[in-house]
Amino acid sequence: MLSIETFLHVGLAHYIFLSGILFSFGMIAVLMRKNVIVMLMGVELMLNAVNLSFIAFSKESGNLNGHIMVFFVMTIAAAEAGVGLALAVAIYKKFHEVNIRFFEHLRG
Amino acid sequence: MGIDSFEFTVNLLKMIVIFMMMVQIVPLLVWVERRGSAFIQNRLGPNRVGPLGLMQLLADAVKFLTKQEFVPGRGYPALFYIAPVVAMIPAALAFGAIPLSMPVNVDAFDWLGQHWGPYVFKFQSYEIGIGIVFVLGVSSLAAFGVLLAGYGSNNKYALFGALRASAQTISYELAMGLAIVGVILLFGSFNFADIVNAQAAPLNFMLAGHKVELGFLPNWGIFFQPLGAVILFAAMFAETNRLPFDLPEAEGELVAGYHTEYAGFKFNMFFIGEYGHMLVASALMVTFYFGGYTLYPFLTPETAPKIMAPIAAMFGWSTTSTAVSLLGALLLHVVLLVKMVIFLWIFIHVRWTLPRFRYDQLMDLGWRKMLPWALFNTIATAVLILVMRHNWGA
Amino acid sequence: MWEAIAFYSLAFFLVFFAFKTITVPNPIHAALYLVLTMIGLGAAFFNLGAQFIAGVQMIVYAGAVMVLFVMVLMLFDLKAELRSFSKGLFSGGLKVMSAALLAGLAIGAANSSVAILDTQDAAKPTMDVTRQLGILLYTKYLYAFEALGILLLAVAVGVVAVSRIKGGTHAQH
Amino acid sequence: MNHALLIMTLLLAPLLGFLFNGFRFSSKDAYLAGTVATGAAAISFFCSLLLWKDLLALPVESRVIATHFFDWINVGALNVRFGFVVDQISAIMILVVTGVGSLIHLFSVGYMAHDERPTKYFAYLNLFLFNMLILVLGDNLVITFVGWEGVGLCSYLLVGFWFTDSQKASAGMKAFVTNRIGDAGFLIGMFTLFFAFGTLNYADLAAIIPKVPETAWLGTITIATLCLFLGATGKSAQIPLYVWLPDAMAGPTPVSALIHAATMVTAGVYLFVRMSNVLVMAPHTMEVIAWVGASTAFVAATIGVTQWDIKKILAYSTVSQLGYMFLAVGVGAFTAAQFHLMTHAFFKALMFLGSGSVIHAMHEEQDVRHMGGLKKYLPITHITFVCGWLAIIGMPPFAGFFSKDEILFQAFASPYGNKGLWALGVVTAGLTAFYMTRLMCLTFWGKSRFGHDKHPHESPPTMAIPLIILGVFSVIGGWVGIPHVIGGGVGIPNILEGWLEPVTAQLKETEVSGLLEWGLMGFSVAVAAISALIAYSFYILSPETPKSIAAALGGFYDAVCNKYYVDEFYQGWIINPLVEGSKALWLYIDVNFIDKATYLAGDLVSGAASFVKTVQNGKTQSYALYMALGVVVVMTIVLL
Repeated sequence: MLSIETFLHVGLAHYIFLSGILFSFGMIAVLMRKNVIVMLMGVELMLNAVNLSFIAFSKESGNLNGHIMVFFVMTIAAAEAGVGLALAVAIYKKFHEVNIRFFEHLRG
Repeated sequence: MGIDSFEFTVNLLKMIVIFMMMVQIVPLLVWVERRGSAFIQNRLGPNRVGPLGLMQLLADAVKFLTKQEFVPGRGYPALFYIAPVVAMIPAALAFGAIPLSMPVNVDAFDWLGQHWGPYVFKFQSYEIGIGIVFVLGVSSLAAFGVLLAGYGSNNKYALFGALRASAQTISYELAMGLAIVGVILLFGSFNFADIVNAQAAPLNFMLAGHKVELGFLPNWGIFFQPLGAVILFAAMFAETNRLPFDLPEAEGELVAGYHTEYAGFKFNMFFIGEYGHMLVASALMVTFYFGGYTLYPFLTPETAPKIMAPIAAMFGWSTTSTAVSLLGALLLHVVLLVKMVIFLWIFIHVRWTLPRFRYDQLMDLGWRKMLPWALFNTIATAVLILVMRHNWGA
Repeated sequence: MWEAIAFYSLAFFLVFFAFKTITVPNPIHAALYLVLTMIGLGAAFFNLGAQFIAGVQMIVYAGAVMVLFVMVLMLFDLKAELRSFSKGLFSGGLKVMSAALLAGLAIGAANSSVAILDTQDAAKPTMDVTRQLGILLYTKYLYAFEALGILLLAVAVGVVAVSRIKGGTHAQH
Repeated sequence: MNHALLIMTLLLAPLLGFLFNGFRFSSKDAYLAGTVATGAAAISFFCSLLLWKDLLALPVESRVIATHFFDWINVGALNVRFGFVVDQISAIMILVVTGVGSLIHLFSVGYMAHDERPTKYFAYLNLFLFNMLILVLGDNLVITFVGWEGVGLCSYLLVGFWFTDSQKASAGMKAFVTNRIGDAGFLIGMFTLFFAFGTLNYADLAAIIPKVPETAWLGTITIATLCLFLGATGKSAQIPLYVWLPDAMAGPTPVSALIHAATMVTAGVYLFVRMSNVLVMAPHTMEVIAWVGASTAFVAATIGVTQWDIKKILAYSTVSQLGYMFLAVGVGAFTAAQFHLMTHAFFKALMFLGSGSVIHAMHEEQDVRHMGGLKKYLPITHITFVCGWLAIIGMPPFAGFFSKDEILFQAFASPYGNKGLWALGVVTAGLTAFYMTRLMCLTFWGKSRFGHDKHPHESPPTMAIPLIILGVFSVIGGWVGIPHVIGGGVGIPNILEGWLEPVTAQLKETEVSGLLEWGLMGFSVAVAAISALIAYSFYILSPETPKSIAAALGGFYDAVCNKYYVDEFYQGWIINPLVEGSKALWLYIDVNFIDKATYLAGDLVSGAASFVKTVQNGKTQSYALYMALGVVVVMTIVLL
């Protein structure tokens, strides 16, 4: 099963594996980092990991729908980054720090 | 596809040569700038070292190389060291993607007891199908060099300069991209070579389904995109952080901006980056709007070898088709260089003529004047192309 | 062979940069590592034949989004954080575990779906891809594209509104 | 024009009018609101006319325009379509509703011009029109019930329109609550019918039920129709639920004219005309209806004699006339009931609007003791009021004569009728003539009794025009149903009878000699004329006589004057025991058992939650973790 050929012949599975690793890294950042901006970066990382798998699938299946999806994801990600940073700026203005624990105030 | 070792070697050499060329133009430009500024300001400028002060360059280089290396005490050494490199890379990468002349055809030949099949070498470091996107993408990384320098120095002035620079770069990138969209719409390609080749023809456009040709003018982008050209050129000034947009290094406010803490060779690299950007900007202007390396109707990829063939014969050089092709390519390269020099001189001339903007004026110009105009240009171009190419029942 | 070398070196750098992104205590360094990750991903896209997407990745992510991140971080002047991870050993372990599990499951699911993927004619000239992308974008996905435009407009307005907020119920002053 | 589209326009015009005015309810621009609302009503009326014209074009035996927009409820055996039907019955109804409705909208523009919330008023009025149209057009009981409840709501809203006056607000409440009792009966009747026959569609019911053998009092149909009749007593103000209607006069007068005289209160009558084929299978119900109708007519008329408030008099008159209609339904004279419904709509709307005009002129004065001699101040109102007066007391050839006479004749001659019912009807006719003449005398004739600070003035054209049109109809409206004995001789057919014949249940004609018919007719006219003359002599010639009679009657007069103490009876014997009993339940059962049980449940939940609530700690990242874990679980399940 796991012959040297499996490693040398780079295909879809390899890219998906890579994408999965990057995704989990992004997720760990979102779950564990305290800095809101680093959490946002984690989100970006997750989105990009997904983009990678989209492109890999697109190449494998030979149609361009994956590219289109990536295009849309990028747009959404840019929008999300903008909103996230604006929130971070708003929080920073009030607390002079961008720690996620300030969001605990939202508990009410 | 298979790349044999000859092709590989030539491509590698090509990269190195073009990079070196870019780097070597910089001292010349510095000299031009200094002499030019002196000329504009009615003084002499460097004139002691060597003829016309040309050796001043060498002296400068020695000075840069021998200066003391210096790292700010509470800065981030890694970032501090890497910043000049990061500042230079985008310019080099972008310059490498721009075609500097027509491709050189190499016929099949035997060498070292092996048969080497015919080649076509592009007169650029590497050919990327969607070169425009690549250049835009790479040059958008330029902001990082400045940001790293500003942050790595751990200096208030440097940081302010860096923030200003990056904000400015982002702001003007929009107008720049939109201006280029007009060109892309016009020529229908992301490829530099396609665009240049399209300009090596008589001025032609479609009118209600009929092709209109004006033989006495070349098919240059400037005739279709005057507004786009102006916007792109202005945005280029901002992208290169040169006067009148050199807020990041405004001496009066920020000492020397992001390179306050830099000296010696590292400072020199920033310099190379800036002048590299100027080169890229001039090359883009020429490629998009002024026919690139062609000069219809005199010098085009078709006519250049024919012109060079008798000249080569006259001087007794080799007249094989490979040699003629190479000579033709060099001729066209000279055409490009001449055009670029004109733009480089405009850069320099502007620097010593116009005063600096205030920061709010800069942002105002970028967002509230150039961006709307660029948008208008894009939309107008799209609509005009649609209307003019549409076959109105004819 | 070369393909494998390219992929593995790229993969190594990507994983390394991503790991550094999420572990370095200084958020600015994290952002810079993320820039490198983004550029690496652009290279991966290029490798996969998606040249246009690679270029857009450079322009949008590396050139715009990340510059924004870095700028904001520099404006805040955040220093390296002493405790950059949220506390709790157990919940931390749980988080890592769940992320790993999720990634594993996603990989598994994707891999198992590879078999049912209908592969069409795979080879296409590169220039054509960009053109096809444009045509697809303005025909089949036109409404989605327009909707995204409206979304971006709304976001632009929203961002300006949010970042201008002053005071509030939890303001400390 | 497409019929479905026409019906849709008919229905939606008032709804759109309601939405338009409803969304800008705070506007004080009465003219814009009134124009829109009146326009909507007029569009509906126009559609009704078109539908009526189309209906005429169809052959006599299949005069039905049915349409259904969608399946509304489809549960098990219950299939309710959102369907509407225009046939001979509903055509008359929509013409009356939208026609009279349009006129009253027009009248309201002038009447409500200086009100605080005119836009709200017109929105409600449009909503009422919409619901009323739903009620009469629905092709099954459920749709009718929707309209039934809708008009009840609008009635509540409009009766309590001046809700800042707590008395008026509570009048609205009373109307609503009383109607709820009836609605419960309606619902039970509906359930019973569905339980027994599996359908609620009028056409299906009419087709199924005549084939079902009916057994005496406890038969399904009898119970169902009795329950429906309870609903009808609520909506149409019959004994025992009539008490709300006189109080409902607290609303603006055009509302009283539209809702509480011309249209909504006749819904019960309409229901039974619509279900005539069902009703004839339950003779016991019909008997009950007939007696209830006749006694309501009589009781309300007696109360009417003693009232002093002009609107109260008209209200009791309405109750009394509705009693007549139910009497007609009870004796199987569905055509006559529908006929009287129509003519009553004309003349009673006219009289209410006339009273509105009077009240408007008298600056919100409603007591007839402070009026008198208004004839010279309000000539148009007076003339039209006279038309209404002659119509209601049944003077030939005014509208009321033909319809009332038809009912009395049927009460006498129909197989379901008997002489007792007839006698009650004739006495009521006499009483009607008496109290209406009394009203005329006190209001318009004789000497004026109001102070010099009041200067009555004729109403503006928007109010006068509806009066004139309704006045004309009060005269000629009855000519569509001229009896054979009169019309037959000169060749005028009874148009209405021919029109309604295919859709109402037909009873065996009892052969009655023309002479008897002439005699009955003459007798009732004579009774009415004599009592009118008596009233005239009492209140114009010798104003002291009524007082002495009242004094002579003593306690009985007081009882009548206080509406037989019915309200007090309800208060003392139904409402108070209920309230006291509920209080006892509350203080003992509720506090001791139910509350404790709910507290216990709450404590249990919060106790259990104190463990779980640590999960909800406000830490965003924990939430993200739960999300991730959830995805993990779901993906695991999917993949395994």
